[in-house]
Amino acid sequence: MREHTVLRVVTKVLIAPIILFALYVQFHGDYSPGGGFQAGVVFAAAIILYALIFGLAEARRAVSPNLLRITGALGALIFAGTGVYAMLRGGNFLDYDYLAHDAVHGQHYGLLLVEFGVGLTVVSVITSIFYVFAGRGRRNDDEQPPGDAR
Amino acid sequence: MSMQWLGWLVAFPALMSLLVAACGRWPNVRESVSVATAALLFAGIALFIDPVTSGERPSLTLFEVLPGIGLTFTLEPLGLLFALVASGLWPLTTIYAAGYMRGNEEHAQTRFFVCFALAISAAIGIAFSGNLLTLFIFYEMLTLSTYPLVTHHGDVESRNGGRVYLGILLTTSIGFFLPAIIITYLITGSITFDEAGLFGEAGLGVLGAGALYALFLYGTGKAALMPFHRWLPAAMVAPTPVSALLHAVAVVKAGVFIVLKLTVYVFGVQFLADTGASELMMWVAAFTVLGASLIAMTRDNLKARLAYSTVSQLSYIVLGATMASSFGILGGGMHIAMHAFAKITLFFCAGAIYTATHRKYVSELDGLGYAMPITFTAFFIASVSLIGIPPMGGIWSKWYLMEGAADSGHTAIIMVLALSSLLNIVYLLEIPTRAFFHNPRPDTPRSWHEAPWACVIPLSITAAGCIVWFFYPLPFLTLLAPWAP
Amino acid sequence: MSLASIADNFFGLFNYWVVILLMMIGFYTVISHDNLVKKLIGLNLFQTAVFVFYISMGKISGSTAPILMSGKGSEDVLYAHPLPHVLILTAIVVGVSTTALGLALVVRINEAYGSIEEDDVLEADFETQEEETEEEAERMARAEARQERESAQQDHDDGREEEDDDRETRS
Amino acid sequence: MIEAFFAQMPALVIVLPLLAAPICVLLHRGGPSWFVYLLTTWACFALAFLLFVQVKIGGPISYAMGGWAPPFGIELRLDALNTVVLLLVTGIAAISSVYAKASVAAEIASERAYLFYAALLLCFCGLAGITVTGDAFNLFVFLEISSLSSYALIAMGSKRRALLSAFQYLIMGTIGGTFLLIGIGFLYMMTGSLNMADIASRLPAVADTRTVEAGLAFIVVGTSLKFALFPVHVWLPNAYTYAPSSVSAFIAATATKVAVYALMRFLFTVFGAAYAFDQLPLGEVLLVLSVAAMLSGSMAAIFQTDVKRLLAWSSIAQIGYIVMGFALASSAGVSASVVHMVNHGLIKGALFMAVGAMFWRLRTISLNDIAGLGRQMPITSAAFVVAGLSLIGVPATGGFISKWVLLEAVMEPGHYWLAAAILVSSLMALIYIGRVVEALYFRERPEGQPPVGEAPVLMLTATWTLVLANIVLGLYATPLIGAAERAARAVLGAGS
Repeated sequence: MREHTVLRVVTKVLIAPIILFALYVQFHGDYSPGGGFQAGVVFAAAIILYALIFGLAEARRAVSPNLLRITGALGALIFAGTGVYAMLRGGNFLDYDYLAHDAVHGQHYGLLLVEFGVGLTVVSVITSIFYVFAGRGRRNDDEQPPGDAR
Repeated sequence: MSMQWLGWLVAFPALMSLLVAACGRWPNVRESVSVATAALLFAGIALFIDPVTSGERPSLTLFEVLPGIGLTFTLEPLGLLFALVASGLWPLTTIYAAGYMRGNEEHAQTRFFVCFALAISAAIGIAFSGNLLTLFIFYEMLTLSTYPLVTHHGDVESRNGGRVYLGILLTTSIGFFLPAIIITYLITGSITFDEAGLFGEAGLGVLGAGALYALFLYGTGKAALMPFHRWLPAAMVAPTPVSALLHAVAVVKAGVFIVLKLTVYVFGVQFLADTGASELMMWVAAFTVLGASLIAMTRDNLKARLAYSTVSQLSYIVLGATMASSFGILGGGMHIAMHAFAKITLFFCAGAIYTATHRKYVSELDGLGYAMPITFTAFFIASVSLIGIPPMGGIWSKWYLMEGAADSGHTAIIMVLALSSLLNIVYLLEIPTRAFFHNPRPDTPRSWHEAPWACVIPLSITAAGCIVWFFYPLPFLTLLAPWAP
Repeated sequence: MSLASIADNFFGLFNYWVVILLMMIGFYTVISHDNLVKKLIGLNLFQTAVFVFYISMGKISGSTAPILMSGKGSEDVLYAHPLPHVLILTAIVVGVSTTALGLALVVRINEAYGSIEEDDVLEADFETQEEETEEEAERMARAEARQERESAQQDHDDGREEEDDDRETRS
Repeated sequence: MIEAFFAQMPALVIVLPLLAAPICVLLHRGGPSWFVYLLTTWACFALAFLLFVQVKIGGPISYAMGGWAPPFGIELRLDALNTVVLLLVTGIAAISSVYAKASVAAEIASERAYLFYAALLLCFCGLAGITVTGDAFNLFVFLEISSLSSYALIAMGSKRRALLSAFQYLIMGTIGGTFLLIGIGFLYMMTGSLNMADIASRLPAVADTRTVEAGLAFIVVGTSLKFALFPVHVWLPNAYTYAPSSVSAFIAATATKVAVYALMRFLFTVFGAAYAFDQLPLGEVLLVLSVAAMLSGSMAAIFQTDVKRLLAWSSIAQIGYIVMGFALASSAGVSASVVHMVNHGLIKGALFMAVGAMFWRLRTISLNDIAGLGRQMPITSAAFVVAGLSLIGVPATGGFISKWVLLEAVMEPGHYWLAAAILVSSLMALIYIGRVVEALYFRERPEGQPPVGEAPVLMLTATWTLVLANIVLGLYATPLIGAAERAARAVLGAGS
């Protein structure tokens, strides 16, 4: 679909706001509706949109599957690590009260960290799923964008 | 006498089986170890004769298997008798087995001797067991350790025989014996053997007690009560020393020993005599005595004939137990020993004949008596002992059994015993008669002679035993003194 | 019972009717369809019904979304129960994972069998299995015959030598 | 510091595998991942043991996740029942981790091995989570975590049938999980709580409503699907047959047991034995189903030619034993269930490991192909024989103890027909194990097959560890029975 100028231009314009919105949902999750899962899905949507328009190979070059594997694992580690850190500080698993000098700050830090971990993992996993499905059976001719098949 | 000895005696053959396995490459060392183990075991058990006859009941609990139920060994006269018979005949069997296995160039001899030692270990465990759980554990161990012996040849025939063997023995034990133990436990709250019996105050009616008794006796598949006797002839596919061990010493004797032990220490002779709960099984045993004798007459295969004879003779002992009288127990206990000596001689002879001539059918034995005089004389002696004619030991057990039958008022049983003796004459004495008084078959070479000395000597000793016990039955009477008049 | 009360019952509990309807459609699809993808769609529908069930459970008449209000009159606001929403968010994640895994399996089944119709797949397997069974029966008969032959000859080798231990079977 | 550590142990059992799984993904290599897996499972095993002792001495432990006190936060709750199950799960996982290395190297493509270990860790995490959690919804989540990862693990089997088996399992398992979710929803609707103890205390007020009854029905059916009770067992044989060996060994020994535990937890702790068994005829239904499972499972096992499938069918029968125990709703019955859960876990683990070792050599596991292996793989074959004897219930093995306590439990109230069913099923086990043993020892190797040697040392060690555990538990069952009786007291005391 690279030939469709309209699509290309609109996509180029849209991707940045989508990512921005994802980040907003991500980091305002502790005040307003939102959080890691939703943000992650929105962020992944941006990558998938990019892949649809510019081709899977292009997307893979921008966000490599290897990177996704690492970020996915890192996200889970951040989530669990926050909990373990709380344990090390003397609280229970995921007890954010112990993360900072006082409970309120601790809750904020904890929520931010955990949601960040969740978001990271969700982006990675959703994008990976897309890569795997879209790339299935096309390993040899990556030039063909997957969108054409639909 | 240290109690720990009991445990070591049970473990000793099993531990030595490891040594036997390790010596597998050197047959002479292996067999020496086996024989030495057997002799030591017998000596170790004999040490207990004095304390037990003077009324001691050494007991040892190793650990608790289930809460309140331990792996317990308790030595009492019946168990000691059985242990002595089993361990006393083992060295002879081992010597014989060495001769037989080499004479026939059997394969996997090491496995054979290892399983042999394990089987003896299990038999001693049964003899010493202090409660039903221990008994059951060693009972199954005996079944499993003899299974590879039965299927020793590994061909289709022995596989089928082994299937029947394992199938019947495990089916009866798991299907009947185990529930019987648990029912006993639920009713009485105990499964420890007790001289007074367990059911004294349980208020079990004649029907309930009779059903439970039947469950126990049929659960003891090794006692070969009809209709669960099929495994015994099926196990005849085994090499002859195995048959000797199985059918004269360890396996079947374990079965009938358990019947005696259950009668005395679980139900109590007095309880059975009062309720008459064992009557049904007495008639089953009587039927087995006659039925098996009749089948034995139709068998031409020598080992099969002996097998059915064993089925019949075992039921003598069951009869002794079920008639619920002291004399019956005495006779049954005596018969464990007497039948062991007689039947092991018969099997030794059958094996010796096979080793020397490769003949296994009765009809082929015509005129062989002159080629193998010792073997067939021993066969004759053992047969006479089984029939119960003086001067052979077999008369004692039959005497006491008949006395027990009279004592408990079952005159019909006396008739059964007498009739069975007549049948014994027909099917056992036919063999020496053919050997000595018929003309040899034309295809019999003149060069045939006795089997190797390792086969002949043991069978001579056991045959001599049959005569000795007629003149000197004192050891058995001392052991069985609690039931003697 | 008057018609009005029946209608009231029906429409008053309409969310449950929706749930039951959706659930049964999904369940029926799972059971009746051969196509593996359709089965997954049915499964999704089935799960969605439960999601609806949970969410409708948290609804309180006249309530608003459970977002903390500030300012005038905020203390009178009636919020919907947020907990079922949170729960079902988790269940949705589970559902998404299930669907993704299921679809991945379907893709690989398609590659392995060339079909995503359950009947075709089973048939393909049944054929290979039947062949295997026949082959095995034949081999078993041969082995039995050989063994009987051998046991007739009565030759048994004692103690086979140690086998070559290093044989690598990795494919 | 030590006390702080002790206080954190309940969470650590879940957190360690949860941390280890992403680490495996980061490592990206099979070998190091295996090492992580090994360390994690053994650490969890040690933790489970400490927890077991702690509960035995000090009574139930409650742990508030995130510091939110129950009933509002997620509570991890350990009592005499789930510490036993936890010990079983972690123990089997620890031993199968020793086993896994060689088996995975042979069956899983090396570039995917790290994912395999990550999935295995997640599955383990899920199973441990189900066991320790005291929160109904949390239980559902962990159940789905373990199920999802086991679908993936089964799909990694080497035959293409593995894919379809995993798919069928996925459909059935998801339906089961969703049923459970509905059931929990009903309970939540009526009580407004998700904490099991809290639900239990609020239920009596609303127990007579149809909603609660429906909730019970959904939960029973849902968990039954997960542990393959008789009429809903069809997914199990294929799943176990085509899964990689180490997965079959691990899942067969633990997953169904944990699902049974979940049902027991709901029936006894949440609903209470009096409600589930006296007011509703659930006991009778479960008894009939368990008898049907025992007989049909054993019967089907007799006619299998694939040894793994044979063992899978036997699992269905053995689940019948476990269900029968707690369906009696008596103290003896529940403790018999727990005893058999542990023993069957050990037995099936050992059997599947032995079979897996044969598969490792032969790449196939039908009765014909393993013929004559008794001489060529003597150690593996002996392990199979001993574990098989235990399955039959021969004395001096764990299986015998199971049968003993179960028979005692069914005969106590006079259910002799149940005792008969147990015995018949045991004798059927004799037949199907006998078929395998005969093939191993009394048949010659198929023509044209090269001789094979023993399996690697690590596999044999793991297999024999389980076999020896079986024998030890058969000879010295007092501690296990004591633990099971404490468990029965714990759940029955809380429920009635």
